[in-house]
Amino acid sequence: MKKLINNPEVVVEEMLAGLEAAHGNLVRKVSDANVIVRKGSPVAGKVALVSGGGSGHEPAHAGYVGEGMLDAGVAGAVFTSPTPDAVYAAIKAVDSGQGTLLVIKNYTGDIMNFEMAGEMAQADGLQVASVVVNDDVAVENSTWTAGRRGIAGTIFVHKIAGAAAERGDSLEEVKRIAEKVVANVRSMGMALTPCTVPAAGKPNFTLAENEMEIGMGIHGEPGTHRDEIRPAKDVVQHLMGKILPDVPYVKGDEVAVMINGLGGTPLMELYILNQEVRAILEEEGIHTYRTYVGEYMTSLEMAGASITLLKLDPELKGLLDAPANTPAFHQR
Amino acid sequence: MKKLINNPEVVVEEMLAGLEAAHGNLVRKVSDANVIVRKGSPVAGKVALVSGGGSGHEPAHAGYVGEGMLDAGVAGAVFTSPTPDAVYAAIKAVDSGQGTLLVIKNYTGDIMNFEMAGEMAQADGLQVASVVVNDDVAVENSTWTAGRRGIAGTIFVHKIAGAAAERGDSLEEVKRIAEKVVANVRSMGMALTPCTVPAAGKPNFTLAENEMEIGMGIHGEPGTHRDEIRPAKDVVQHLMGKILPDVPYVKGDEVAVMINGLGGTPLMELYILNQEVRAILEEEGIHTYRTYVGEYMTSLEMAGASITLLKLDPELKGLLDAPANTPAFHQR
Amino acid sequence: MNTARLTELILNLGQVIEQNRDYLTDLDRAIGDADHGINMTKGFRAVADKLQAVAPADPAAAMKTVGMTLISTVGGASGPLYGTAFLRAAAAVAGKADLGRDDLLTVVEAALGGIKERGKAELGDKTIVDALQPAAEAIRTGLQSGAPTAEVARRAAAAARKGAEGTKEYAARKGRASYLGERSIGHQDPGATSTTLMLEALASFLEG
Amino acid sequence: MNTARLTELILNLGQVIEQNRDYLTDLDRAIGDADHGINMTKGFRAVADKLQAVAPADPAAAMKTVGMTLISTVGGASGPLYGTAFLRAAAAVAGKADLGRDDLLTVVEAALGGIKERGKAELGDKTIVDALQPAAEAIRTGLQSGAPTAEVARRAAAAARKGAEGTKEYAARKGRASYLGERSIGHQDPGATSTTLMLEALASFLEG
Ligand SMILES: Nc1ncnc2c1ncn2[C@@H]1O[C@H](COP(=O)(O)OP(=O)(O)O)[C@@H](O)[C@H]1O
Ligand SMILES: Nc1ncnc2c1ncn2[C@@H]1O[C@H](COP(=O)(O)OP(=O)(O)O)[C@@H](O)[C@H]1O
Ligand SMILES: [Mg+2]
Ligand SMILES: [Mg+2]
Ligand SMILES: [Mg+2]
Ligand SMILES: [Mg+2]
Repeated sequence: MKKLINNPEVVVEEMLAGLEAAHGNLVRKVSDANVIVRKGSPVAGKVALVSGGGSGHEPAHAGYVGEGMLDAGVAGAVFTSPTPDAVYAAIKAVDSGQGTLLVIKNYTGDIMNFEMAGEMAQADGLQVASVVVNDDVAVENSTWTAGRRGIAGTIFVHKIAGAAAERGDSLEEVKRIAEKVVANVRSMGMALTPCTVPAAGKPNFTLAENEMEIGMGIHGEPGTHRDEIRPAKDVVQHLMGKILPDVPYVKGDEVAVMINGLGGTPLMELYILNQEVRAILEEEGIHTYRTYVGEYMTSLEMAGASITLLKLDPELKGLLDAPANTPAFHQR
Repeated sequence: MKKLINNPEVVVEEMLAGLEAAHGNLVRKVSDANVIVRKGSPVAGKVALVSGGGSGHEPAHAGYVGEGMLDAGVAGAVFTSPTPDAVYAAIKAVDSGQGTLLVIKNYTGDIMNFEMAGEMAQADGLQVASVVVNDDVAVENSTWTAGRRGIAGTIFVHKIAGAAAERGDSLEEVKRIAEKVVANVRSMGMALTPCTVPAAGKPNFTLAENEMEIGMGIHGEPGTHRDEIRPAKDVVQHLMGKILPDVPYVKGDEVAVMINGLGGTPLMELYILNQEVRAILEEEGIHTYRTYVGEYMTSLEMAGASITLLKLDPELKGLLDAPANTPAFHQR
Repeated sequence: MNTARLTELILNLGQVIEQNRDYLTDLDRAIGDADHGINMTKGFRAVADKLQAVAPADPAAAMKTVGMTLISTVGGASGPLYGTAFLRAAAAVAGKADLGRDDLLTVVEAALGGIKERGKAELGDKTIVDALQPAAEAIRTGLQSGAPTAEVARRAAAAARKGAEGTKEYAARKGRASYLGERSIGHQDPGATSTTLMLEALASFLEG
Repeated sequence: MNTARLTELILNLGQVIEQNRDYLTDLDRAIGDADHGINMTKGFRAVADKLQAVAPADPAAAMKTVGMTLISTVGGASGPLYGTAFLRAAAAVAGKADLGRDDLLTVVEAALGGIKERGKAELGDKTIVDALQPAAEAIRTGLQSGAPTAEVARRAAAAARKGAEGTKEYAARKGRASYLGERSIGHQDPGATSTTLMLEALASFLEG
């Protein structure tokens, strides 16, 4: 295992210490919990946004804490949902009396732990609502299963619901807007290499030198199938072929695009993917309103990428354009 | 070779197309040259800043083109200095009559190609000055060799000289400030894995499963020595032990810190490194004024990191704090 | 079973989990995210520390400590599930100084109820339920048959193992493995396996 | 040598470089950045296209085309160095319709002068100079000795090879390999090797 760490048992604590040291002007760590909150929290009169999940997806979620996005990011162990206590500590630290919206990625563990935390906070008389992000079209949608996973599309929920909260919208309204994003956002990813959870010490799966995994989850959950490595154009065509018909995204639509690196893929390759995505969108008559290319929701050092589309309307456009100032996401 | 590309021969062109598609609000590509310039260039009345080098170091340098940083970024083939024609095309596209400062990383190829371009531009009657960045303390400094390499410290030159140019400083003044940054910035890196130049198809060196290379160059040039992989704390101690005495950075100094990922190292690990760097700086009585953690000057998918320190004075602090708005560097 | 014996049993469960840390993690690597053994080990280590620190007053207090500790240290799916199970088990025998033969059923049924409520899984969804529900049934019939308690526990463990092994036959419909659809077939569920290991440890403990 | 023969020779040099693409790149992998063969191949491919497109009027025009093309397509260290070398060689024989025996020395010495001026390297710095300078000397003495031109070229190639192989003995003081300090000892310089390969191709061409 080739990692620049000290001890697998304390990677999350040390990471958060390093993050707080770097971004002390924007965020602070809650003592006794792996929770990063916006500096000056709770922000008076504002609905609070809390998200989180397992660690190993940096900059998600602590990197999105700050003006115009999250009030708190809760960091679980690597690839493991945080505990209810941690989420509860986050809610307590940021709730200003206007209520808190929990942004939950759709994993059994996250759902249960965040729900338990919400119950704890409600028992304290706090107002808590939640929204579940499930943008990964690689997973068959079915009421009989855990349903689709939440992946990089979550960042658009943070951005847009965050902007709504920042301008003073009510909890009900912030939740409505977050749900609108969820309804309009779809993603799919693929991986060229596995990654290694520090505490496990070995890769979470194996791929032959000429293989890639299509529909990969961000915790190394196997995808829809394996395939020989193909040119970027073919990979993008396959992923877009699954994403486009899903909402669906059609001629005349305006979208925001996110090309998300999973950790080990160079920016060069992400831009090459973006160019292919743009070509398809242009061919389909879909207008790209904004594009984000970079590492937004990673899987440790996994090589691979995901593509996210968000269908926009005037309301979402306005909120997407709003300023944000967080460790990992700046916009003016 | 596991890469999300179409064809090794056109990676740079396709990357720049994807970058322009993503950031068309900030930059545009010059036709017929692998050059990205600030939108609206040349900016009237402003000294132009031009940098560049081989590709594969993204977001360097095109990612730093925009308000408050570069006017043009020239992209050579992967790990290969751009040609004089390309640099000349960049100068011509951004020179507003106030002159151009070339920010050159100290490699034989870059020096020669940029110098030839400067001569071409001067022959056209343009004013051109240049500054050579050589921050890598891993390399012995000697007038008998090519001298030290320019690595991640270059980004601080872009930022600070860029701010000086943005506020309207003269070419002479921008050059003076750039040289001040060069005199006060030092870096050193290390690698856990090699990387593969697309056209070469195989890794540029090999490291055993338990080995790391200390003092690695950003093109895979071998470093000072190899060592068994050690805890992050020891790695940081070694690198800081080389960097600190070099300027030197001493008690009472104020510094900017950059923890730069080489491409394949997760942000989690970079934050862990930052925490170790901060601990050493605090112990030394050196105050950290600003910290940048992320991928600023990469080596394709290489796993590893570099540490950069910049000693600040009031002038440099003011310029470092100035706003910037580029594809990869935002500050307000 | 008094508080001291129960505490001993709980420490025992933790040891068995820790011995099977890599095995459980490997099962989870195939159809999940390769952490079930890591998660459970972490949780039971915290439980051992906590039990030492608090010295619970009665069996219910001991089980409540287990539940609270698992919930607050494990995270993931297994933390709230096993945590809820122990909390419910504790509630079901509140106030008792000693657990008797019939409490075995009370405790296991309460645990099963908690897991089903929290996780909304049914038999055949390829989860903990597929080991714990047959075990509960085996305990009910075993107790009715008049078999000795240790023997009943052994039958419960066997039923759990059969249930856990049976999970190989079908696709997951709950938890992370459900994303795999048909591709989860052929793999044994990690959670059903950790439940089985704990029930086997219980049987050995009662026998030994 | 007229323009047609010279063009043929240049295409020949390009083929030899291309055949040795991986070998040159591997040499550069050891002490540089693993691209010398890639860079040179790219440059000479562009040269071949360009020569076809422009049909140069005289030998100087052909060499100027090579120089300009290498400069504008190769980048790195070798682009400006070899590019300057060909530009200087062209300037040294400007206006001639045919290159004679003595022009061999004129061309090689001009090339060497251009490389030394552009790169500031001296003999023993482990660069192109370490192959090209001995070759120039061998040409001077060979021509003086009255040996046939092909034989002179063969001696120049041999001197270059000796120089290139000799680069293994000492550390680099210019170019990317100089960062390695003593660790560059034991490795043959890629640029000195590409120079040698081109001089060997020249000798074979004049012989054949
Ligand atoms: N809804 C559920 N009901 C019951 N058990 C479940 C449910 N979802 C998951 N599980 C169990 O949890 C196990 C996985 O636990 P673990 O790996 O620790 O958590 P995570 O999936 O969050 O990584 C599965 O093997 C399964 O037995
Ligand atoms: N200053 C110099 N003078 C002469 N030759 C040089 C000089 N610097 C480098 N070289 C030659 O260039 C070769 C490397 O070329 P190449 O790999 O194409 O460029 P780069 O080093 O930019 O990757 C070296 O092997 C050396 O022979
Ligand atoms: Mg997990
Ligand atoms: Mg090179
Ligand atoms: Mg798991
Ligand atoms: Mg090279």
